[in-house]
Amino acid sequence: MVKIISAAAAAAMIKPKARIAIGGFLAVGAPETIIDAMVELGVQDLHMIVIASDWENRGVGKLVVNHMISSAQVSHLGTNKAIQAQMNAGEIAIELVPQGTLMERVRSFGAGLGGVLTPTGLGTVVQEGKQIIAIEGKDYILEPAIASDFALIRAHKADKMGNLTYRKTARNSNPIMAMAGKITIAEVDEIVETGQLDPEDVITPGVFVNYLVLSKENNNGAR
Amino acid sequence: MVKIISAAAAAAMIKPKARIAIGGFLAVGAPETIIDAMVELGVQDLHMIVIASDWENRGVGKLVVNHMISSAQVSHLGTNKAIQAQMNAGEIAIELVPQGTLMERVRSFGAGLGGVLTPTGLGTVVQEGKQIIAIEGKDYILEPAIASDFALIRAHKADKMGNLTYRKTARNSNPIMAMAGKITIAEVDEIVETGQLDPEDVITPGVFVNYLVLSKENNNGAR
Amino acid sequence: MAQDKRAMIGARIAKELKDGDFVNLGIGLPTEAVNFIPAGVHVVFQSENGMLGVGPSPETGTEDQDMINAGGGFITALAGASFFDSATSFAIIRGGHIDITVLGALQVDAQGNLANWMIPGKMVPGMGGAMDLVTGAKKVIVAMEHCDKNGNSKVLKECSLPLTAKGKVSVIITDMAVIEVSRQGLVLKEIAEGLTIDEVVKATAAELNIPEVVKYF
Amino acid sequence: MAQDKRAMIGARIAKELKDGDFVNLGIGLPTEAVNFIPAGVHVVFQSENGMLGVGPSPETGTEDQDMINAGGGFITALAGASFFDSATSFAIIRGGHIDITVLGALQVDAQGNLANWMIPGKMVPGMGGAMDLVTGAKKVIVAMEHCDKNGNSKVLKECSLPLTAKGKVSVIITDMAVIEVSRQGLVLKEIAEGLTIDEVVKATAAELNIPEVVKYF
Repeated sequence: MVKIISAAAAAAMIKPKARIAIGGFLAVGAPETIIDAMVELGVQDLHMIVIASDWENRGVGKLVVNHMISSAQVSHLGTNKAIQAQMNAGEIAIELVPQGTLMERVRSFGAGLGGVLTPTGLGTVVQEGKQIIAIEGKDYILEPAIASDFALIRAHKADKMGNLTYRKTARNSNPIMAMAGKITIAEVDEIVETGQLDPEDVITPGVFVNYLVLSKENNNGAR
Repeated sequence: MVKIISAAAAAAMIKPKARIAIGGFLAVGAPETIIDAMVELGVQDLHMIVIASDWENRGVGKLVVNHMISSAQVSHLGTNKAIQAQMNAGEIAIELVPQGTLMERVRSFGAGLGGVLTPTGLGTVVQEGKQIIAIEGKDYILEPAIASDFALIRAHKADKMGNLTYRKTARNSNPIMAMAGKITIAEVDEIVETGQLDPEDVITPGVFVNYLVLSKENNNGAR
Repeated sequence: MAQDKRAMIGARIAKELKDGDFVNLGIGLPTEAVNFIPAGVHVVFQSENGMLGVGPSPETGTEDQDMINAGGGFITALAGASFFDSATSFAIIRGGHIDITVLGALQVDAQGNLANWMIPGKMVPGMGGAMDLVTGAKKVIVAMEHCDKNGNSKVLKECSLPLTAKGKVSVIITDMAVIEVSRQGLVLKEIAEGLTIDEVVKATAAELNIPEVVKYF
Repeated sequence: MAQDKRAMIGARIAKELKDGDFVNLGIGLPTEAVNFIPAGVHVVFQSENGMLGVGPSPETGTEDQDMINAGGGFITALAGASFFDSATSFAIIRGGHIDITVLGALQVDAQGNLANWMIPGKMVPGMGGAMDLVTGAKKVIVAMEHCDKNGNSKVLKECSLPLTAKGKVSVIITDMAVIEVSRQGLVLKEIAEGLTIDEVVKATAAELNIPEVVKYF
């Protein structure tokens, strides 16, 4: 069952070399409160699994700017000059992963699968060094699951069983990352009593969630 | 965009040799109205992709009893003596697929993936004739996507864009089968105007749905 | 099996469940456990057709046709329940998010192998969700009668029927004994009140390691 | 690019969209199309971060921080919209459920190859969702300026930059021409009002097949 903890306590669990899957898309739906607590602690040498490296002052971009990330699996860097500079300087090792492939690889880990076979990236540098498997005459790239130690996600409401709902496009990668953490920590706007969420409305069942952190009020704009 | 059609019109699209993914679990959440229309027409030599062969007088069991199925990919036959008899008589070719593997193989087809790598079935007859792939020192069975021509599913409410919601455990395999039909036909309890479903509540987006069929009233017990 | 034996097995299964566990109980005998969970121990039951938070059976006349468990029986939902599709349900199972699954068996053996889905030439119900459950759950418990109808041991040196999964069973709970599957083979941990160790050993086709203390249950 | 050229390209893209299409427009130039969809043509726009039914930009002061498109711009939802997670969003894309995607490009070539995600040693924004879109959408349209800042053709015999996908582009829409990618190579279908075929051919590094009729757009 879930425990409700502070953002500082959440950040304190994360040690150097931890592999962290973090939800959000261009910082919308990012767990800003937990990220801020991580920046406060300044733990370095982290591996980050994210859709995008966000903005220098929002989302996971803050972890980059503070030199906390030594490697990342990510699909888009275009909005963050710091990560591109660190990559060019050899400070951060980047594996660029097509966004859909990234989601399936993360989901695979959460679902106990070893990986998936995708046509995305065929005939491009993405297929380099990977096994190509033909099925019914079509080629696919074997893309292995991406393991993570922690999933840090952002949801809207949680009940005390850890069941989660999301809000609009802030849902994005969060339900997928939530499945994949050996330890999943969800930052939420509101924690309600068990029984107050309609079982039909739950997007992430509490079985995937270990800890809840209450979000700083209005930390992500006008909610 | 979706068209609203009769069950008879839906059944008439399905020709011999069609591969049909049908939603439901032990007939709960099965598209009974469409199944009844299919029985009425009596098209034979169909390939069925289902979790279970249901009961002889409910769900896909009726297609079996009427000798309409020549092959099936299915995880459980235990509630339907007709299918076991037909299998033993060589009238129906059965591929038994573990339920979780079946769902991932169907989802793969709907998601444009060639297949998945699963540990389920290792060391059993399920792995026979299949490629075993080691990833990070662990073995997985390569399970290819299962293609289907039609998906026949059962939902609760639809709007006129084909967005769907489900009801309780009648959700089961329906959202997965819905993704996988080249043509997906959803039988629903109710069709509401576009805009009457909360975008947060939509489980199957209308992009997966081609046709809607209104369910016979109370055809599946007390609703 | 007589109801008192079923209850005894159910009570013993219940002792394996800890507060906060997510649990999947197989059809039949394993479900006896729900009646014996101590007050203060909160476990969440999954039904693999797509639900967490399964509650007790509904009273007659209040059944909802869209609320069934994996065995087709009517169920209710407790506060904190959630519904999801079958792919998500098996992501939960295969991904190691279920703490304990309890399943029936035709045969179990000294390597922790389980056979429970077919008897060639006789009956092929199919594996349903069993292969995924046994592969993915953190702890796999088998609950069954110690011997079949003809009095033959179902705890074997090696399963002769097609396997459900290889080497995944941790604990075997029967009407005669509680047996742990260890790397050194089977260990007799407990025997049923009224039996002797000798009687259990004689009724078991597989070799049993007998520790210094064997408790009654 | 001047706004009149952007509008011209947007209007031409819009002609490719049919009533009932599910459409994914890439960031930048392709989004110009939304202003030119004829009355009576209803298309559903996807945003790959997890939404179908994207509506126009909100009025200033009414922005919702949790409502953005794949470019980070604020959006609204139309009636019939739905939200879903990123894996489902790319299942829609990769699974062939999107009728048309329109993307910008650095280079396109005569084999329908597309390069739009990196310039080695210069800029590596990453492919984001582009590789999946180009692989999965039923029809891939490239919308771009015909030539780069230095006046060099972006329509090439063979792309020199790392590819986004191989052989997936069907139509190229630029400020100078509409070009179809066929098995026999590139076919010049339309040229911009005021240009000659010769001018377009000269501005194009790839060989163009010229059919008997080439229309203006």
